Amino acid sequence: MRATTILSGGLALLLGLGAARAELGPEKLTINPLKPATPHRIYLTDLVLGHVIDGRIHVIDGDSFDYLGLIPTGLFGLTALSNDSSEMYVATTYYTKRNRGDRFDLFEVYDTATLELEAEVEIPAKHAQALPYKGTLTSTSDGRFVLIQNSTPASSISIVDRPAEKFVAEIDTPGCWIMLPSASNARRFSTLCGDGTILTITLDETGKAASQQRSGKLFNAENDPLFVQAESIGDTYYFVSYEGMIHEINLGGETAVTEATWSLLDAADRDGHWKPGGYQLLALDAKAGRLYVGMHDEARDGSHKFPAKELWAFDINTKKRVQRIEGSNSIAMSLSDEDEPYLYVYDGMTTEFVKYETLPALKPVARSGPFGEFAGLIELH
Amino acid sequence: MRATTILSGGLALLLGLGAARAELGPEKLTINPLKPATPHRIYLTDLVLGHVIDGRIHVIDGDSFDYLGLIPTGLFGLTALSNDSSEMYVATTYYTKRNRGDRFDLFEVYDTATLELEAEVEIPAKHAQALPYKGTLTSTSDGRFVLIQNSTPASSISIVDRPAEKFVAEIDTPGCWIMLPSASNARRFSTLCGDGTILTITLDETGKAASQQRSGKLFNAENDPLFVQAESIGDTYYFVSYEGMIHEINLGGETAVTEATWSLLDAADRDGHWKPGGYQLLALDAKAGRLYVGMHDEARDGSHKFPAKELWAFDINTKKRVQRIEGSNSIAMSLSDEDEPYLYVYDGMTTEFVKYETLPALKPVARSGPFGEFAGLIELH
Amino acid sequence: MKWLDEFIERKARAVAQQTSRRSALLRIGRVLVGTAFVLPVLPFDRSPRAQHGAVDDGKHDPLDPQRCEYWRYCALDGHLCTCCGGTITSCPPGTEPSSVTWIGTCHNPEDGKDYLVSYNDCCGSASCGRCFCNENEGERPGYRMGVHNDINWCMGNESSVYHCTVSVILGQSGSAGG
Amino acid sequence: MKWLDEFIERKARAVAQQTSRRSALLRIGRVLVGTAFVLPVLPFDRSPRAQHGAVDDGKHDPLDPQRCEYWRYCALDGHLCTCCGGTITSCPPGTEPSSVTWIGTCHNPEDGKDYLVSYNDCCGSASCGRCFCNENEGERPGYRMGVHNDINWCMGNESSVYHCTVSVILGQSGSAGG
Repeated sequence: MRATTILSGGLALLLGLGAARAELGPEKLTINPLKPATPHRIYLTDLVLGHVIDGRIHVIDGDSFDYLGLIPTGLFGLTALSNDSSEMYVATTYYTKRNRGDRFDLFEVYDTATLELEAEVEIPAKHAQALPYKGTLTSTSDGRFVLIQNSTPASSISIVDRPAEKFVAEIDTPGCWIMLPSASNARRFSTLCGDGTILTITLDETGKAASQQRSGKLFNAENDPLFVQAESIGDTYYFVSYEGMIHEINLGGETAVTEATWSLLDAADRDGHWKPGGYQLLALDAKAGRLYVGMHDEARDGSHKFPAKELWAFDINTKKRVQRIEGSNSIAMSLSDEDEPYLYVYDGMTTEFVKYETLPALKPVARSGPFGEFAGLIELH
Repeated sequence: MRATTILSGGLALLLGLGAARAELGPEKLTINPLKPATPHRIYLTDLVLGHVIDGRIHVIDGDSFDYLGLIPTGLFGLTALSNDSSEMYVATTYYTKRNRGDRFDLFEVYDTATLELEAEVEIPAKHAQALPYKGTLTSTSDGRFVLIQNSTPASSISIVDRPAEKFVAEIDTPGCWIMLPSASNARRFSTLCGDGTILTITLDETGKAASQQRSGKLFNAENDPLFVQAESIGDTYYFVSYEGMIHEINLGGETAVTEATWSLLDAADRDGHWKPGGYQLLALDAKAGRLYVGMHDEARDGSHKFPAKELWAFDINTKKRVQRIEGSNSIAMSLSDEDEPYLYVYDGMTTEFVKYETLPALKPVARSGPFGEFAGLIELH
Repeated sequence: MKWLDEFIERKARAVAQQTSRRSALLRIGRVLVGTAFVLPVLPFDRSPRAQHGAVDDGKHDPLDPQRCEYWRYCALDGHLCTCCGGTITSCPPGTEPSSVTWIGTCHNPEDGKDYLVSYNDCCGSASCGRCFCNENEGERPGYRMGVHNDINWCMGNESSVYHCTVSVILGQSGSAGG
Repeated sequence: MKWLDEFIERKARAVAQQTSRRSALLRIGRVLVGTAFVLPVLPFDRSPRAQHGAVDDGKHDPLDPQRCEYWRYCALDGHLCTCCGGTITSCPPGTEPSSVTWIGTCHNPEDGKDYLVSYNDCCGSASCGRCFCNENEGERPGYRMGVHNDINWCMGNESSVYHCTVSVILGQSGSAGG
């Protein structure tokens, strides 16, 4: 027994040890600074359903696959990077007594350089306690206003003025879901509605709704609904439907307008019942003009969240498939923000990341260890 | 697609369906009443270290091994059944903002007939955030006062008047740990101290310390420390030491008195380096005069929490081993409160329970599925 | 779906390697290292074993309410209350039924009929964490909230902490609403 | 410790059976059922794999600080900060070092000397949950609090939520205190 001479409060007793003739130490206890971000830094939002009050974002180095740290997100927290990735936004629910007492909701800002809480803003206690799909929390294109999906289950949107650190407005959006900001108009965003229309909302300078314009019926929410995750080039959003149709819809104007629709599938694909599936099932490389989609065959009613058996790459100009490749059971994917981007894919079976080169073609180049327990949303710095 | 005609707020829309010609339903949504307790109902305290704010007690039927429900215990909650098993006591920590903000600690009472919260009492915000060893939370023998271990890390004890639902006193117990009530004196309990003495505290009728008497050195905390889990017959507590010595110590008087010490080991056991190990490593059948201990061989410094390779049964009158049997990797065990008790053992490797008949001899008769993530304390109703 | 086979085989091989590995034996003088065949809990693992529950012995009985394959669960995304101290239609003790809910439509193999099922959540205690299932027949995105399951239906309760999900029959599907 | 061997073999067999089982194939039309080789996280599983961390490839290098066998961890009971965004002696970003701590004494195989090690916890964020280790050399019950590890050493911090544990050398053991 070697340590029993140290009494209770051992550290205090030992502070004089610096002078001892030790080959190692005494050492200093510090806080590890976060490694500077690269385009390959991964943020993985983990709902932790089995311990649902304890959600978190895992921060991971997408090159070494080292674990860099975490950001707590609590009970069904929604998460999104700020437009410049310098901040991580979280909208979450608290109770005064952990899982009981009075509810209050906070919008929180974490510094992605330090993972420390920078700001918090009380918001209406109705943030959507939803799976954190992309678009349930987002910012206007200039970053001024943060948009937070609410559900009671009646749908509305809370608007936070980011620089003022203030909740400024709530906008009712009955039967609509997800927020899709316009790139060209920093006061404008749209939301998908259950009748197949798209509602476009334009804010005034205080964050209140100045106008709301509903499109005609642009999609069939009944028979071929759009997945809510969408990727954009400028004002043009690329949606994919349950049946594998791409809808290119322009959300820059007062009213949403469809620019093109085309199918991911050829006759043989239809015979094999290939369909898109997953949670974050799309990625779009604007520069190369490539669209990536997670696909599975033998699809049936209810398989729309299946992991990808294959990844399919499309040329968005020719609207033709240019590659199909084993899909690493992807349930979420994201492209790195660089000239020759990598595609990071989250394997829903192993909870590992697979890193793909994308140009000239998709090619898996690395696989991580497992991360997360109940995760389906990736962001890259 | 079958369900899309149901609009948002589906339930309200459908409440009229009772009249439909259905072969099943409409059904009523209810709350399942808890099955009446039996001596085989198991309470498994789970610290959930990996999601440490979300601890819980799993309530399990020890015959069918059905999961009956849970009691949330939060951050390092201490737990103990009341003396009559009608209530589960929890001492835990809250923060006003889940894992940040201001700390406050509550003593909580759950009704074991319903698993519902019956009472809560604010206590000093220093309850020991420790592994919930038996004796870190306990009651005087008449159930009037509840004793809660504190640590800052300076040790003290919070006293709660159970019927009055009031915190009444804090008693400093520097360098001492665990509370062991006297059976014969309902105002008396003792605690083990780091100098090898035992401190005996007698309360007055208001719950304040009326006297404190320290024994002489009764054990060697340096070279052969006592495990803190102890079992009793009347005022006589059975402790086991790291080296396998049983200490029978009477805690009924003003000062603790050793009644006997004897070894679990014979020469061959010593050659094999057999030692006791586990978290809740002892069980005592007062009626049959049997003591059960979890043992492992090839013991070394630091192996004192090893799961049991074998269970050893002793006759406490002859102080001789009467049986050794495969130990199911026990890290915690408890006897049912009945004439011919069963021994429930928690397997630290598989997280399954193994149920042993005890009379005439230990014999495994059933094994459960897995329960818990980070558990080491069992109580039986 | 060959990928699933291959995945299973790969894991089996990995385990087999670990078994025979000399170094595993070396560690035996320490504690319990070799037991770590731990795969993470998958968001899409429908097996009750995934988060402790009924043993997954490979059967998938559509009439066993502790399995994801039970017919009423055709669109249930969450923990089965039948593994948590509740029943098919009742919440576990210590929890509260959700005040709002969503609707699925499931086919009963016993009578050949389709039923409307209300997937209420049970709320207010800690999450049960057992028998996670992820079924999505007829499920639609959040703009069709009444048939959406990627949201916490405890949202309207005094405590919105999710515990588990029941499946309550509202009536036959063909005879109403549809 | 034959029991450990047998345990490993039993699990390997169980997995192998699952692989060959016909019913596993039947379930392939559904999602991912067969992937459930999930064993619970054990309180005493010292492998980093237990709660996601470095791959447990069977090596136990006393000089690899992401493994429980690393020499400084001889009495560490908790998550390794080296798997959580920290280092051997630093807390992960977003956490705070504990203000109180306890002491172990570990043998450094590189220089053959014993060192006093302070096992500070890192506090205030959510629990890291990775690389759980449970080593207990020289560990004593709570009445010897300075050498006790079954307690949360974040207890004195503004937020006592435990995250992970570091191991900071205070000095050589022989030359002081002991």
